[in-house]
Amino acid sequence: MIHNIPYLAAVALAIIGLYAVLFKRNLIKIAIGISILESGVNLFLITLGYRENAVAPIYTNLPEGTSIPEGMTLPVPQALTLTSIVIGVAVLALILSFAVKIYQHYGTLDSREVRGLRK
Amino acid sequence: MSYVLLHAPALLIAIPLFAAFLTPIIDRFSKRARNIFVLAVLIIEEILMIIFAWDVFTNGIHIYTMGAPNPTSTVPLQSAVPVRIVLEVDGMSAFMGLISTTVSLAAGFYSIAFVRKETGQGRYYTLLLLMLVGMLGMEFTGDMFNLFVFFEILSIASAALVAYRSYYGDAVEGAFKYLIISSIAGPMVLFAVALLYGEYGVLNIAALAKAMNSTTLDMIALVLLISAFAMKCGAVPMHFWVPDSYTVAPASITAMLVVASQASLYALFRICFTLYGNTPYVATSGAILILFGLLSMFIGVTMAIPQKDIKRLMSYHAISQTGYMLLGVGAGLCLLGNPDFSTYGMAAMEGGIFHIFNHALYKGLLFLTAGAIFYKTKTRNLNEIRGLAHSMKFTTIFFLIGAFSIAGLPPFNGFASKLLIYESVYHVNPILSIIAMLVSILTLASFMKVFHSAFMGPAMKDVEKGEVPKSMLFGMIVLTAGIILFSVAPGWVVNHIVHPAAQSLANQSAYIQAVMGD
Amino acid sequence: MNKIAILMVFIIFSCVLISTILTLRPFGEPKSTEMDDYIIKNAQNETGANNAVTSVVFDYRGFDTLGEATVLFTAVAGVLLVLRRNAHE
Amino acid sequence: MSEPSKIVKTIASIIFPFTMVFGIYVILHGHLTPGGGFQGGAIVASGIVLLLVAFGSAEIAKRVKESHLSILESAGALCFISLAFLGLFKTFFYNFLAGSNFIFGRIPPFGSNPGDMNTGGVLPLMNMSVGLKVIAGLSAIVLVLSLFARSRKQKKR
Amino acid sequence: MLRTPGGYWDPVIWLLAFVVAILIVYIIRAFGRSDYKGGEQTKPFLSGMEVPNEDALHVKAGNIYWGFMRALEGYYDVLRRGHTGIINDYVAWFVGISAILFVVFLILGVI
Repeated sequence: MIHNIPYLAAVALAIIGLYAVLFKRNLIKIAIGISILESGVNLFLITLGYRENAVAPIYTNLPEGTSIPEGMTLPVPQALTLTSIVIGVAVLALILSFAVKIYQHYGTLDSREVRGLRK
Repeated sequence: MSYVLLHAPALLIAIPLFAAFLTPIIDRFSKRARNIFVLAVLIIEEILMIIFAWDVFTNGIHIYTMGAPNPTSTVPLQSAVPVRIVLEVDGMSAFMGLISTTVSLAAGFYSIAFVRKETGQGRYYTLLLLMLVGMLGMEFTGDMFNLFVFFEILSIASAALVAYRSYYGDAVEGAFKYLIISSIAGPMVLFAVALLYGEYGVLNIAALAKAMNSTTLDMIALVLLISAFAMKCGAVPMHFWVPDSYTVAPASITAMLVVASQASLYALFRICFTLYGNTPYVATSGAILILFGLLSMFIGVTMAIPQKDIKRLMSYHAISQTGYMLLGVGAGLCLLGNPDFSTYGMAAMEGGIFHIFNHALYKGLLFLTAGAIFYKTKTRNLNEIRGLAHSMKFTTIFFLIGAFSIAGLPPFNGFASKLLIYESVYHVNPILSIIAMLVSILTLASFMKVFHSAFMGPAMKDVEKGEVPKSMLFGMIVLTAGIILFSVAPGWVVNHIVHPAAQSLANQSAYIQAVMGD
Repeated sequence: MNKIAILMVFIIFSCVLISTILTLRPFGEPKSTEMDDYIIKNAQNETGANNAVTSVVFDYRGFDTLGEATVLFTAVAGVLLVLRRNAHE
Repeated sequence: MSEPSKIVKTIASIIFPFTMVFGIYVILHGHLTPGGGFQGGAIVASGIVLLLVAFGSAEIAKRVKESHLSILESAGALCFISLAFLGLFKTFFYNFLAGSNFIFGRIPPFGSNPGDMNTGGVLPLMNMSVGLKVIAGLSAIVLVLSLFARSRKQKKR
Repeated sequence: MLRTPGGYWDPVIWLLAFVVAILIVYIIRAFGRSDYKGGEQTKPFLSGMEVPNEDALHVKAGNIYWGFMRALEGYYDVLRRGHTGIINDYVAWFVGISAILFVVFLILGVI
């Protein structure tokens, strides 16, 4: 139970981001919430890859007496996290450019005002 | 030829990707060359996809291991699980790939004239190709994380294209909503994938399905995946983004967005049938799909009737037609493993899956006609347009074909798939097929409303006479030809194209065995 | 009232997630690591790279990286498309 | 907003070369040490963003156009996917240089070793192309966003 | 020819039947008196009043199915209240559906 505090932290971070998306009316704050949510998921992903007192899976100047493979952290979650971080950056950039454009057209960033499509 | 077929899964994704990277460079030199290049790539995709799909339908699952010494060695010698990314193309994937390439071809031809007056066309075509890449990737991949990556590619490209007319405020608004929805669904999918990885240490769908021992965390992952993909395929009550983004996108992009939603639908089916195929959750998820389907059908069509914006009306119809697919395949998922699956369940799945292709064809055609109307009259408001049949003969005919087909009038293809769904779902519960027929009647009613107010009546004064340009007509003809073909030969299509797809979707052990061997 | 309903479903959602995430395997002791162990053992002689993570990123899961590069490319194209100047009014 | 002070500009122009060198080091040694194309590209792009902050977007836009940046990005992406295509005589993404005694073709001794630049097969090349792509892409995004904000401000006046 | 659980569906047969029906209708029509075709019979007749021009006769889209929507007014009010164009609500629906599905699956798992 107590061992799983890192998972708990990651999920809590994701939930904080989801809270921002649900209850904040400002589009920029929604974008911030989404990026927090993504960071939480990334943190969870990288948490899965850790092994008890292990080193990074890099052979350059590997400390002597490292047991292979038990002494090395899992490489795949790190690669996945790298991918999902870049995806998060891309999404964030596009969201922000949309927000800028919306502010240009509507003169506001309040999500209650940005509903010109409602019929 | 065999070499091409061997590498086809990778080539089908890589060729449009290469073309998408090349398009901005060609665009700097000549616009005309760029158009020809994009169209050539789309045609090559179509031809290659038809050949490849036929091979898959006849010879079964294709496996492609990225970066392995040979494409079929999925599991390395010293290991028991697949290490590299595996593309796995079975009947269902090939079926969806056919849909994606066909509609992309039509949309590409249509765009040539449709966006001629706009700026930033180079990036428009780049993103069009990237949408195709995203769809094909989602449909071909056999790896959960790879599915997520292509899901994001598809979402981002679609959102950017929805905002193509960024000088309209509501275009950017619809794109913003679409992107927020996608970027909520994306991390949820990734979270589910991370849960599965943390439990089983693999990412390959077949390996996961083999190792699956239905713990609570698997249930959590299943719920997150179902709700995320159901939201992305526009199932009520998570459909609100659909009208907003379909309405404001350029018509060709709206036709692509329909197929993009169906890629999410495919992912949903793949999760329920293959990944969770041998868990106790199957029946429950089938019931949930049926419930989504009923809500989507009924609320979608009833919301469509009062609409005054033609594309908004059609997008509500897209929601209600998605309900048919969810209903049919959900019924099949409910009956999975039952003795009478072979009789009714398979027929229900065939109906639902056949309806996916029909829906892509006629809904794409209807959106293209709506775009033609917008191209002529510069408005989407049905109150302001009338009497277009006087000047736009072909568009009227295409619209009528699409409307009859979506309303399920015989002898069009919509009727064939809906008949399969009615008859088979009746054995699950008679109420279901009664509601389905009622929805079909309401669909006809609301399309008669569109036909009457847009095409009937005296001609408009301030609209120049004449038909829309040739390339737009050709884009519509491509889809119309598909509808006619599927209408006259439904039996052949179901036996040779739809049945293998349904068979492969229902047959989980073959999917696992193709990757894991033994 | 509406806000309260949203708050309730949000609380249910987060409670389910937090309570079930604790049933995952203990932190730092991965259960089934065949794939990762295979990569750690064979990354050097298969890809010739000392850095196993890079060998995963560009060789074992290179297709993901291609998709990731495509995502970035897509986002750049989208931003340049949305914020393009002289979009005709 | 007022122009940044002389101190900021001087420090930025001093720091910028070091950022570049560090980023390129991270890119080139991606297959030996922590890092790679994306990380190094992000570092270099952060250096460019530093210049953008210090000298203002208009000053930078005089020297580099976003269209050039997008062409550069397409070139990087094309290099990357072409490297993947070259392996197609076996499979897509096949690491055809590893083990061959061509450039980057050496196989390091198993276990701990000081690290040899001439290893890794296509990985270093892919790192470089991805690094180029990320540099161009990120700086293009930041440049376009800042230019857009600036043009709107001028419209206000 | 498409086999369905309850029978079969063949568009060609359907088309033949359709053509036959059209022929029968045409034959029956041919029996009618020729002087009733065209002329006075086809003009619109508003109980002797002046017939307005075509533009006024064309029913606008907003007015079609007015009665239908009027009859189902309560239902449509509920739907319209659901369709707030606010992005936060869209996400809230997603979270709500996921929470409901969580509860459903957990209950079924316990049983």
